[in-house]
Amino acid sequence: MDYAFFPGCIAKNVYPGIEKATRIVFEKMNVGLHDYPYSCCPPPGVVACYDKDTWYALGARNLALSEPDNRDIMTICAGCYGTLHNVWHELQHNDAKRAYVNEHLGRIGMTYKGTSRPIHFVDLLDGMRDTITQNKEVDLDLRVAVHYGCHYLKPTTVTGENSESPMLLDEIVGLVGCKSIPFKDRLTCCGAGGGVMSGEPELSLKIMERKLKNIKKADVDCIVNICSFCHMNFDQSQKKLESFDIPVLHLNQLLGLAFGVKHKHLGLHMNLVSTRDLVKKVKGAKKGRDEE
Amino acid sequence: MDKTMDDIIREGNAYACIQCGRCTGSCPSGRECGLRTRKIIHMARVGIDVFKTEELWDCTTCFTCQERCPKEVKITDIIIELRNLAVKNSYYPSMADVPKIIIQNLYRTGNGQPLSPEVSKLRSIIGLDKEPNDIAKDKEALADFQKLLDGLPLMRWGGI
Amino acid sequence: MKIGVYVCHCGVNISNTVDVQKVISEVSALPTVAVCRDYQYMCSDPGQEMIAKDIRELGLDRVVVAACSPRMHEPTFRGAVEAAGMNPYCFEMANIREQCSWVHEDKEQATRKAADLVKSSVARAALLEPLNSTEVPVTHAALVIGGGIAGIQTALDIANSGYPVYLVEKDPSIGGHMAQFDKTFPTLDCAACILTPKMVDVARHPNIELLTYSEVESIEGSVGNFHVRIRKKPRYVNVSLCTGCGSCATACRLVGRIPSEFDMGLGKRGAIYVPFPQAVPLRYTIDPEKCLMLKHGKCGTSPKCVDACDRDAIDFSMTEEILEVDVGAIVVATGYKEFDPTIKREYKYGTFKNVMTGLELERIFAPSGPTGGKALINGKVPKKIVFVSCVGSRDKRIGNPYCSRVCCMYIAKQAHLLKEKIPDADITVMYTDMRAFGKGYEEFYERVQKEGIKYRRGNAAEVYEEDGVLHVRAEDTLMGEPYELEADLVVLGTGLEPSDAADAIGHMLHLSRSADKFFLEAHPKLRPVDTVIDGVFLAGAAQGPKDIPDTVAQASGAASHVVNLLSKDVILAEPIVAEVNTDVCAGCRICEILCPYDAHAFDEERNVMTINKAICKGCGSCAAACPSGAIAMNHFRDSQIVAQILEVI
Amino acid sequence: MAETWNPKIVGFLCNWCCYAGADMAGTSRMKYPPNIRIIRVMCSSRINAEMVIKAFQMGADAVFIGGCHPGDCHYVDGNYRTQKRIAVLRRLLEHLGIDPRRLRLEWVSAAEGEKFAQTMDEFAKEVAELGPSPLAALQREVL
Ligand SMILES: Cc1cc2nc3c(=O)[nH]c(=O)nc-3n(C[C@H](O)[C@H](O)[C@H](O)COP(=O)(O)OP(=O)(O)OC[C@H]3O[C@@H](n4cnc5c(N)ncnc54)[C@H](O)[C@@H]3O)c2cc1C
Ligand SMILES: Cc1cc2nc3c(=O)[nH]c(=O)nc-3n(C[C@H](O)[C@H](O)[C@H](O)COP(=O)(O)OP(=O)(O)OC[C@H]3O[C@@H](n4cnc5c(N)ncnc54)[C@H](O)[C@@H]3O)c2cc1C
Ligand code: SF4
Ligand code: SF4
Ligand code: SF4
Ligand code: SF4
Ligand code: SF4
Ligand code: SF4
Ligand code: SF4
Ligand code: SF4
Repeated sequence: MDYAFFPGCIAKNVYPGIEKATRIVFEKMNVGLHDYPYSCCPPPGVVACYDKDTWYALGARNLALSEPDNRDIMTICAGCYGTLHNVWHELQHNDAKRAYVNEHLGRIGMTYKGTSRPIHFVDLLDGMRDTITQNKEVDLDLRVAVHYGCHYLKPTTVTGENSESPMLLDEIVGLVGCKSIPFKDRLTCCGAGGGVMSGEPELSLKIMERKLKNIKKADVDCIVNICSFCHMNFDQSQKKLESFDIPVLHLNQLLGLAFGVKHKHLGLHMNLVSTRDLVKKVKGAKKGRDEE
Repeated sequence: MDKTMDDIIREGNAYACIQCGRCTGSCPSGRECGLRTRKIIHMARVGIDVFKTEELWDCTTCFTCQERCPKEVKITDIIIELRNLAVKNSYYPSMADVPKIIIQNLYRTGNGQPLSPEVSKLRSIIGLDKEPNDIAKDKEALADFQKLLDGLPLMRWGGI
Repeated sequence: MKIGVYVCHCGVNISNTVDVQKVISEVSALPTVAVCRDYQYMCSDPGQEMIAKDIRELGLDRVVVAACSPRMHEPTFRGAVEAAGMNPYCFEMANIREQCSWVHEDKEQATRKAADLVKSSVARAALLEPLNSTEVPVTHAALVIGGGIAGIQTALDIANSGYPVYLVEKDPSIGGHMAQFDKTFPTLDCAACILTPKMVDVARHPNIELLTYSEVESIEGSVGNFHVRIRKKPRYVNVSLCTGCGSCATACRLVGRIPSEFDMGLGKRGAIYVPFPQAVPLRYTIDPEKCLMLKHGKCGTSPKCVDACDRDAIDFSMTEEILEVDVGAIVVATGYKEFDPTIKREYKYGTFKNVMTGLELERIFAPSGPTGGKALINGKVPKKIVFVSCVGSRDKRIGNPYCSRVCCMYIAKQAHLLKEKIPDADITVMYTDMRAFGKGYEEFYERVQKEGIKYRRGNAAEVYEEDGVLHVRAEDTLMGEPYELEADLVVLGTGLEPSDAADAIGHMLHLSRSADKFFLEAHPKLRPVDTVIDGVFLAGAAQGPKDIPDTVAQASGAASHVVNLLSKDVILAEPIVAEVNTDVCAGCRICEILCPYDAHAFDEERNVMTINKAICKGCGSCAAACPSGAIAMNHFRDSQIVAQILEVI
Repeated sequence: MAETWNPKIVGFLCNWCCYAGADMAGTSRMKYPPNIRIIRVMCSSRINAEMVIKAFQMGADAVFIGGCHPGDCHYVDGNYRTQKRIAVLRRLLEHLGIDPRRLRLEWVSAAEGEKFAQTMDEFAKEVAELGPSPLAALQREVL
């Protein structure tokens, strides 16, 4: 299997541990990831909210890059996925928009065909459950709070997901020995999207605070997300709020731990909220296994 | 392809709204601020210039309301369109200013969130290339990208 | 050939879009047209008289009326020309309203089209041939499908007029949904008190043959003469021996182990059961899916039910029976099913036990229900109760855009009943709009509010649970404030959908469905109990969501249509049938296999095909296929159709 | 031709479903372009190749046939036969140099006024794009 790899700007330029973890984990699972001169998705909360047509055109440029190689595009962020998948979906149906986009891409000698599909990596993992189990070296035995991310699930008319009671992520963390702990309002937004985190940080923080309170009540070892943007919000907000210290892991970092990768290679130490205790706990688990 | 209020109401099914309030009840943002999703839709369909209201910018575009609307009002899509309309009419409140920086970054580096020297160092510590293998590195691609952006409406409306 | 053409204005419905004078002047020029007039309302008495007068005075031999759809007024005008002495099949109609003036805006083009349509009708009229209807005898009996309050009322009304009725109900007892209720809005009569006597009347009525636990297998024939096959499922209890004493049920090895359908799964029954104590017929039935004897051939050392039955009524060797009956008319009263709210996941029905549907709560009120009528929800008396309206109705997302019409009122009823049983309960109704449009309904709504039920406008967005307590989230849309309520019971005001079991019936009878998937009536205002299939009528919620008063009114309406039909000894069968010209027929037998009714019979001796007029329904399929052109499809002959084609191009 | 060309569509509609659906479009006052001229038949299976070809020969730009949805045919399965016949007929039309898209078969129920109006809209547009039927042009020349 081969994919064009769309890391997105947060995983590249803010939390590179996520990019690294993804590369390691997918290499272990024998999935080839290929780089392209991608721009950022562009961000739905900013570009789409300012001018949707620009959003379509820039999104289409990214989508078109791997078309000559016939590669689908793997994203590791719900925001990137939201942009690329929505753009792809719209251009699939809307001929006028497609013509518009191609008119502009034509100016730089590109065309958009729609032959490369964006895929969220969790959907990819869904079909690789056996591979995950085969690569598992450590049974993590953690209590985790999973966070799906709005734009991975919704709008369902585009994503085709079940937005009210999804189980996929819960099942995947289960494969590496983690227990997904239910908590109140587990599916609500983290508060980052729509330009709110940058435009109205206080509002964003309030939404996040409520969310963190609910997670804290569930008494978990860490938060697991499938979106670099949510990841950044969870990690940075806890520092701002000061009253929380729940480690935040992107699913690929969690998988990395389970695959026996050293936490430093996964960039866990770069999080603002310390992951030290968590890493200790996992090491303990590994030791326990080794001694068996 | 500029849309009028009328287009937005029609394409988003806003006329069908029965004011059930399921949208506001679902809204994670409205719980913390003055955003009343139902009211936005109502104002739109009765012809009030709702794009002028600041609450429009409180939405996190989480799509929960749109998912639950029994009348298939494309609420979040409408909110995004209304924001577009606001921008086109230079009607964005101060909170919409910060994203401008993001747009500037986007133009300059191809990324809304550009690479900082600190993170570049961190990248090499964990064994990644100092600079990501993306548009920021590929000068030719970046020039094309800027050319593309130059001809797109964002640059007109974004006020940059 | 003298053709009279009459163009109707239909008030202004036609003349607003179609230039009637222009059509007249074009049509008048046709050589076959003897007279061409227009009139405000052709279907009115003076309009019809105008035609009759021309037939008598000008000796017209064909008449064309350009007006509304022939599906509306063809019978009216056929009657009018016949009364004036003309063969009714020499009449032709051009549809310039439904298919022209109402659907087009450009006056010039609509006028052009109307003129084309009228000319095409004139061309066709010139080639029409007088036809004579044949008389067919009417079987003086009726079939009613579905034994809810609709079917019960229809069957009783027909039977009381003296005609035999077969009432077929798929379940072991009649009564339908109404039997599940304790009280009914808005008067709060006890449902059993008003329903049970009717059920007993049905069972005792000499003119009613009650066929419970039975399903219709097939229906053939047409108005006046339907041939129906009914499958009686085996009850494994001999109903003529069983006295309904219930000794078997208490003895059954599985007693109290099987969720009772009638109690919405809240109560339990055994493998041998009656759905409810007032069941009609009060005869026991063994559930073949559950009974140990029927499933495994063994129930302990000996079946306890058999041991308990003094009357030796239990008979495991019973098999299904097919009953064949002939009837002249059919009433479809298959009712509704409750919307399954599992797909509205945000309400967590199926996840949290204290989220219930309306129908489930009905069983809680019933003295014969799972709690003996006590307001106990999962063993506890609820104190904080939230009702949610419009669940599964007015909801395009799940494909039910319609209002279910009864939930606003049953919510009011249930809120009242809960308040009566739990006076200190805090009850809130979250609603979108309050629809209380029936007689006494608004008054009932006010009464319930006076009793302290809080109505808060704005519907529930979602339900969640925290520390074992349910919370309902909503916006009070009048205040414009989101809020949350704690609840120990959430009742979903689930809407109505057509019964699944109605699908097969619909196909057998070729009934159309409206967009809401309920059966389509012949006309939404003027023929709400007829279907487009002659001799087939609708009653109750099968036609659309409705409450009991409307159901009963429609049921009586359907019965009167049936009686009207059965009171005739003969009806006229349309002579629109296919005929073989045996001089031309080459004997290839291609037509034979095409006929869905086996109307063809091959004459071996003469090597030609013949068609039985009484069987042919006039689809014209065989005529279209005959390579020799030997089959004439009366009233839709090749020449007639081709003449129309020539005129419209 | 001096006047602007307007596609001419001949419609054959079965009495029970499609014709009733067309009536429903009218009762609901839905608007569609006035190109179609409807001829009512009892069942869509009454239509044979001769009638369709006749329509094209006489100058129709397109032919529309409307019947009941599968399973809903008033005459049990007339619509299946129609479907089969139309498939054969399409090939025949191609042979005659008529774009088979000019012959459209659609199932419309008595309740589907909206579908009927929409179909008319679409079909009129499609035929307009296809331009005048070559046979119709021939017919005009002869006249
Ligand atoms: C929770 C709830 C509360 C309500 N409370 C009230 C109230 O208080 N007052 C009021 O006026 N209305 C009330 N209604 C509405 C009321 O239930 C209906 O008006 C009424 O039941 C309709 O009667 P029906 O005979 O048409 O249908 P049904 O009651 O559904 O009866 C149909 C019958 O046909 C049978 N059947 C179905 N298909 C077949 C088949 N193929 N062959 C043989 N048999 C078949 C079924 O088994 C059933 O017995 C309430 C509805 C609900 C959901
Ligand atoms: C403004 C308005 C608009 C409406 N629009 C619609 C609509 O679009 N669709 C719809 O479905 N419904 C509509 N309705 C409702 C509709 O009018 C009624 O459903 C319908 O007219 C009732 O018919 P009826 O025969 O019972 O009563 P009526 O139409 O009132 O007929 C009663 C007849 O009895 C006669 N009469 C009365 N007393 C006596 C007596 N003592 N002796 C002899 N004759 C007597 C009267 O003169 C009258 O002719 C509308 C109602 C209103 C007020
Ligand atoms: S959920 Fe939909 S119908 Fe209800 S108030 Fe909101 S927009 Fe209107
Ligand atoms: S999309 Fe916006 S308005 Fe809708 S629920 Fe989410 S935050 Fe609220
Ligand atoms: S014990 Fe016998 S008679 Fe009594 S109810 Fe059962 S089957 Fe009927
Ligand atoms: S055979 Fe056994 S299981 Fe079946 S009804 Fe009798 S006692 Fe019950
Ligand atoms: S009757 Fe009331 S609760 Fe039921 S669908 Fe209509 S408005 Fe909603
Ligand atoms: S009184 Fe008339 S207007 Fe008012 S709610 Fe009833 S039907 Fe509607
Ligand atoms: S298809 Fe025509 S020729 Fe052949 S048997 Fe039938 S009627 Fe005779
Ligand atoms: S017209 Fe139809 S029903 Fe009549 S004989 Fe021919 S195929 Fe049979």
